[in-house]
Amino acid sequence: MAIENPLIRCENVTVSASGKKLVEDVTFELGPGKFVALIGPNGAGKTSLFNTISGFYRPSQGHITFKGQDITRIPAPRRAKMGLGRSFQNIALFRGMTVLDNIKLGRHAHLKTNVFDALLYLGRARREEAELRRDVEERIIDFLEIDHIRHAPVSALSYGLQKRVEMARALAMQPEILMLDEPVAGMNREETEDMARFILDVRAEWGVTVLMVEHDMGMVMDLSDHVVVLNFGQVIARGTPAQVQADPEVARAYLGSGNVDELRERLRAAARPRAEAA
Amino acid sequence: MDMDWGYLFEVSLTSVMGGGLYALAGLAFVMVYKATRVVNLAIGEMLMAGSYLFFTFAAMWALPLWLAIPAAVLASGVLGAVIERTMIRPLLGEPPISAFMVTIGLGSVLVGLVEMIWSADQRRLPDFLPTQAITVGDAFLAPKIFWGAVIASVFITAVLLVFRYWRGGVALRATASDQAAAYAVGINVPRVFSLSWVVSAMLAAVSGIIVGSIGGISSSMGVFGLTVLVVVIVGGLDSVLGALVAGLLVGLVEGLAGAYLGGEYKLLATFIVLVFILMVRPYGLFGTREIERL
Amino acid sequence: MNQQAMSPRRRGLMLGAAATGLAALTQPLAVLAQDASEIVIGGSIPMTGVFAFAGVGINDGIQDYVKIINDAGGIKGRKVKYVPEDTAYKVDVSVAAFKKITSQNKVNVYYGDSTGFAKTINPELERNGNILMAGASFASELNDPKKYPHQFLVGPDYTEMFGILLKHIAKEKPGAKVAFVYSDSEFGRDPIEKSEAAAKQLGLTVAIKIMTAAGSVDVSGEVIKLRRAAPDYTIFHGYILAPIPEFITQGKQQGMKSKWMGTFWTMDSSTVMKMGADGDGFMGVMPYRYYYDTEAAPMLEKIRAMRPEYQSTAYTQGMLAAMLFLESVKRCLDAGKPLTGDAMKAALNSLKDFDTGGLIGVPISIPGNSIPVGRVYKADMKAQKMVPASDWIKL
Amino acid sequence: MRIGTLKESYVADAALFDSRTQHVWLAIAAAALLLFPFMANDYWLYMACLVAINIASSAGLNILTGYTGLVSLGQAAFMGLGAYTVAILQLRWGTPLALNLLAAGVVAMLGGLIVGVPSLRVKGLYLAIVTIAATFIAHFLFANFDFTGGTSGLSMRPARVFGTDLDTSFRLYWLIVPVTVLMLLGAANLFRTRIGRAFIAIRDRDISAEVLGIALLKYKLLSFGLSSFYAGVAGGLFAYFFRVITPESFPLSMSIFFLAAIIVGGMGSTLGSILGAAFMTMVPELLKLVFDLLPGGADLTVFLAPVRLVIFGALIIVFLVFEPLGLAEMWRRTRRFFHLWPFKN
Amino acid sequence: MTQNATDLVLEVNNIEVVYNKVVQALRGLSLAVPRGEIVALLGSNGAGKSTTLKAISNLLPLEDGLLASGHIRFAGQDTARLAPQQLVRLGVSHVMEGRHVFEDLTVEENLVASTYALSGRTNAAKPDFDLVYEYFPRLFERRKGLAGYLSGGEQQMLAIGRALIAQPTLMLLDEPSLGISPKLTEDIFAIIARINAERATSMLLVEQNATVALAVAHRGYIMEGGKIVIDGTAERLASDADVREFYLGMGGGGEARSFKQLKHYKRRKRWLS
Repeated sequence: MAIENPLIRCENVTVSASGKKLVEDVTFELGPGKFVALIGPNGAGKTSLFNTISGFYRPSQGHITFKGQDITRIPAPRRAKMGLGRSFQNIALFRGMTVLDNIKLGRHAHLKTNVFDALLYLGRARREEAELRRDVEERIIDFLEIDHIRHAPVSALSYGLQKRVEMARALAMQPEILMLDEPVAGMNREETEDMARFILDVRAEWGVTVLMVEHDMGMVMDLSDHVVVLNFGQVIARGTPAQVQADPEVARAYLGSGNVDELRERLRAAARPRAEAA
Repeated sequence: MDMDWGYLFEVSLTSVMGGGLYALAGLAFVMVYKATRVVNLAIGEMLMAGSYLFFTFAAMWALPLWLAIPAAVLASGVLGAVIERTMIRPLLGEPPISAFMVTIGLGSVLVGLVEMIWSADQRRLPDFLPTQAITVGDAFLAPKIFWGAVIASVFITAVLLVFRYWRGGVALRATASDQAAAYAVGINVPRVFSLSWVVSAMLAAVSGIIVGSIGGISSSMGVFGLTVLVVVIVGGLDSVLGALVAGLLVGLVEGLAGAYLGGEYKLLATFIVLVFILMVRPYGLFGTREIERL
Repeated sequence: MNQQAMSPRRRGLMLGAAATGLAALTQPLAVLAQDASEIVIGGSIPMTGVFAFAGVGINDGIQDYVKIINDAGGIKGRKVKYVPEDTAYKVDVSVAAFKKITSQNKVNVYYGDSTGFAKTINPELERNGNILMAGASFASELNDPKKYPHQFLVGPDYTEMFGILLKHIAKEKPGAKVAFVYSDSEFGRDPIEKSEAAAKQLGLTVAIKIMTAAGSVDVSGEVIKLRRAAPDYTIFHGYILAPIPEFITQGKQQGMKSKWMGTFWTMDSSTVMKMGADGDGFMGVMPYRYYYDTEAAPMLEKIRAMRPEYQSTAYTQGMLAAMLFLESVKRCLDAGKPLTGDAMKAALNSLKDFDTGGLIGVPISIPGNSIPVGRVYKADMKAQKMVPASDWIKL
Repeated sequence: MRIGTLKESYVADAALFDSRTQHVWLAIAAAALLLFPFMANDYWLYMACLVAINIASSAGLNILTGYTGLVSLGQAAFMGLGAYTVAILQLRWGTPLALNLLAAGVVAMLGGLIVGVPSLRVKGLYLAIVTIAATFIAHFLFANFDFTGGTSGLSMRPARVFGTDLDTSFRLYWLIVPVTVLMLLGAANLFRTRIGRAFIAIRDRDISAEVLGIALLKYKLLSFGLSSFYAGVAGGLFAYFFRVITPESFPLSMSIFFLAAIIVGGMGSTLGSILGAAFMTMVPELLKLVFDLLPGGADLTVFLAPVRLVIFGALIIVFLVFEPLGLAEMWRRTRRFFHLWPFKN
Repeated sequence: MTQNATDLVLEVNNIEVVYNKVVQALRGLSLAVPRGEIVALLGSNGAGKSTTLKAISNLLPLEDGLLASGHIRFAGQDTARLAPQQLVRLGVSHVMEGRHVFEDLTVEENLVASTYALSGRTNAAKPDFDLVYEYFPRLFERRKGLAGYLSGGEQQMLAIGRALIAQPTLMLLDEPSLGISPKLTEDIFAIIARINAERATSMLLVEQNATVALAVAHRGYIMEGGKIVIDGTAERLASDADVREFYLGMGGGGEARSFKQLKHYKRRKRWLS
């Protein structure tokens, strides 16, 4: 299922850390405007793959291309500038800053203010900050409905709001591809619904491509166009939500293999004789 | 220039022996770091406190040595417990930088207290080490240095043995290895933290007594701690083996720099070794690399 | 202006509040301003910190001499007031003390605590023009009437101290091998270069110069070096006590035959006695008499009457400083001159064969900024005393 | 957190001082700064200059340690670099004051960059120890070169501006305080822009910051550079102020002093730099005052220095344990209280 | 299966857990473990399973978590005020997710460290290393080796063995199968079954591999979003179609309507210029 002009393409990517393979020979593509979900049981290597794409890990083998350009050796900050925006599994907001500053930070790579501008705060710095402020306020804060908390320090916010701020920051990065790492983990139903709606709206209004890691299967199956399933670092299945749901391999990865009753008999049999002896 | 091998040997021997004291003090430092992840910048001042306690018992109260030394070591242990309880424990869970800076404050407090109680004058400890000169071949070895090194190695060995075979030692190493798991197997982790400070303070006191008996004591002898810091950084903050090896290494470097370049190069040489080693191995010779996570 | 006014408002607030508060503070202090006829001795005295052992003595010495003078009716009827401030031997604190004392009193003479302070405050002294200063420093650099016109040293400078020792050595053992052991500090390095030349002139060989890190405790490496140089005399400088005893002990253990010597700040009786048995025979230069000296000396008797317990050489130093201060003031007043720095310094330099009441064993003259005289004393551990090992040596 | 101020543009909202009351206070403060030299005596002027120099240096350290989270015990060394630069330029070439101060900043900055280079590989407390090494290496260089005057250091002529010698505290005040004010303004501005935000991001979680497009090494170096530039200029002021500089003018304890100042004042706060440096500089003087007021104060004087040390250390500990945000936070709390008192608004 | 209060080793009653003062991980969770039984706690990642175990063993504060409300009773005693080590000494052993063996210690020292669990226990037998080695002969072979060098499966055995030393009444097992091959997983679960059968140790088992968990367990709970959504006997859960749906998000179930059909409502406002 090769895509003509994939926005992002991972080719035989293998990532190792301290002798363990976190991701092994993973290949997948993501077309512009698509919504792809990356799923798999705990420890399957989803976040590692995310970290590799955003440049925190360097693959030991394989290549990653973005808009046709090989970015395997490009450091993380430059990838951000190229248009890879992401959120983090455990909220990675900067707790010492206000919501507004956190969001502004997302734009960092696109701004030009240098130290001298900054110290003087005249001319370029002043203009750029005002422009940024307007954009953040009018497009992002308004969009995500967090205007009432913009001056609040993030540490004082509820979890759901923090997740939303993190999404706002990712949007401020002006990403072409938005990578969301478990955007609704730990949220209640209402917050999950809000977040899902925002993700859909972002996609609709901004035309952003989305790559998402998520455990909420309802959400994954509902929102995504395409699902990639990882287990033990390898791709075990891929396809539309329906195809993946029907895949016995996926069921095995999630639920375990074999027949419960048979297994129970075996386990009990292993325990029984000694128990009687004891 | 002609190489005077005898001189080189004599200087090296003396400095490696002197490095034994760095190793012992380094061990005291690593003890706390391993268990509690606190970088104790006041290690030199804790040494000083130990030596002043010894001075009080031995010179001011005129207790016999066999009583004064254990008394000073025990009193230092109590001091360690007090420090842990009042300054370190409240910062549990705070970033490690906080505890680090608290120990800077602690250093200042200890120097102030020593000057308040004993004044800032230099003092000499009663001589208790044998004074018979030691010779190895043609080389002289100052008896204090020799006996200091002997005592240091005895203590280092004892500590290593105790922590290998004593259950409390296992608890300490277990806590150092994995704090959450230590809680989960029923180890009283806060008590282990206390224990590590107590043991560290006691070891510091032993080194302080030896250092003080070699060069006299004063409220500025905490400077010794700077070299100890270099030692533990070079060795790797959490490595006992590192502290031992780096102690001897730094002793040697210092001695050679002093001998061939001059006294003003001693500290400089050790710091250059430090910077060099950190550039090559950012976690010291034997330190554990901390794994970064997003 | 606008830019500046926009500046950290909070800071301004703070300082503003502070300013008002502080201004209020200065008022009552200004009221304390002295009676115009008083002679004021200001002092940045290191009563605490690493130099406290000397500072406390200095303070007592000045105080006692002021008392003696005031009890005798002051100077030409004018009372003397002594205003000390503790400095903890820190330059910035010393300067602060100077500023504080001079802004609250009309100071005539001033005692400063360190070389750093003497150098730092010198421009201020010149600008002020009405203060004569001496202090605890014997730095050779200060012994320059051109650069330091309003200051003087209460004894020989460090180079002169070495000169006295070397002269003694040259006499006792011509052509002897000498070692200099000194600390890596301004204090330690001060006399070394010049004294090396001086030694050559006297026909002595400087066998080795060993600089030790300031505050170093383990000197065994240095002792090895020293032993190999096999000097006849070893002069220590730039230390108070440590690591001298360790040098001597280890040197003796390794069979060295050197004689050991020190300079002023090491030479207080109580300091030398701390060296223990190995310190027996330790020699050094001392410009003053010791408290327990038995030769005829009216001032020493007065001191012993006022203070029955041993007083350090720092005490003597403080007392002598006060004596020379007030003698200069007196000579100015006698001559009807205003108490300017120039006049007081000129009065000081006019001292010829001045009798210090026995604080110094010979009559002194002060041609420049120092009193280049001293004597070699030697430790007698049995008697727990320093005993003379030479005559008074004038350079 | 102010109540009832209405902003009409984003620029206004981003201004450092935005309300009318603030402007009034600002004017009062400026007036106080202008009038102070005419009211205070020499001692208080001296203290004011010293406080201002320490504030400038603390503001620099706060950029590095408070905002960027890189603990440095090398601030004194960088000040020393600045001070020696000024002294050498003046003594050798007689260059003008403004140029000397700028050069002091630049030279110190270069020193800072060199120390900062390991910061990408060497982390956290290991890095703090490297900065201690820098202090000693700088001391060694100062003490062992001819052009630095060796251990006896350098003595300078007073700074000369428009034909006037800045040789009294009163005159120096008009150099030191404005320069400090400008530097503080720069620091405050910095944290309104992407540069300052990047620093804070590195402090809070450096790895995530990288993924957001912040080049770690670049910004860590920038922070080191800026911080030591501040230290260098402060050191230059120090040189003009004391006019005698020796290697011993910049000991490790001075670096510790600055660290203590920002801990007590408040890390990551410009106000914190100001309050902390002012407070810590005044503590010894205040203590003397207290001792003088105590009965039998004269006998207690021998305890002054140790008590000072104990209090100095205790302040660090107490603030870290009980008020980690420092005096700045206490000030904000007080202000909030008075802002609403006795009525809302 | 009759249940009355005295038969319950563990009762968790309507607990809420908050991390970092903001993240609500558990929202009114209740469950119970009958004496001598294995109870499986299943659910997708992030549902709060591990948090539940940490709440029970009082390890939450280590991760800045807080039991905000509700009660936990172990053997009838409220555990809120007990330090983790006290709880271990009372008989609750937690085998943490990711094994958490002491890597710098030898296998045997790992077991020695665990003897602290017996401190202050009046009726405790001597620590029985042989028992552990009998269950896990491979640990005996490697008892002098550093635990850090063991394979993942061996480390899991050591973690369970370490808990056994504590002679627990209740064992909390967190994902024993994590990162372990299916064959080894079955071996380990067989031993878990043996321990339960031979030593009557009650167990609360968190597992993502539902098949093996339900095979070994007597009862099970399924949680989502910080609370229990389904419970029943293991047999019933194993045959329940909802469980499967639950894991794989097959939709159709009660509240799961499509997000795409949620109403859009957007405020518009005027902006400053």
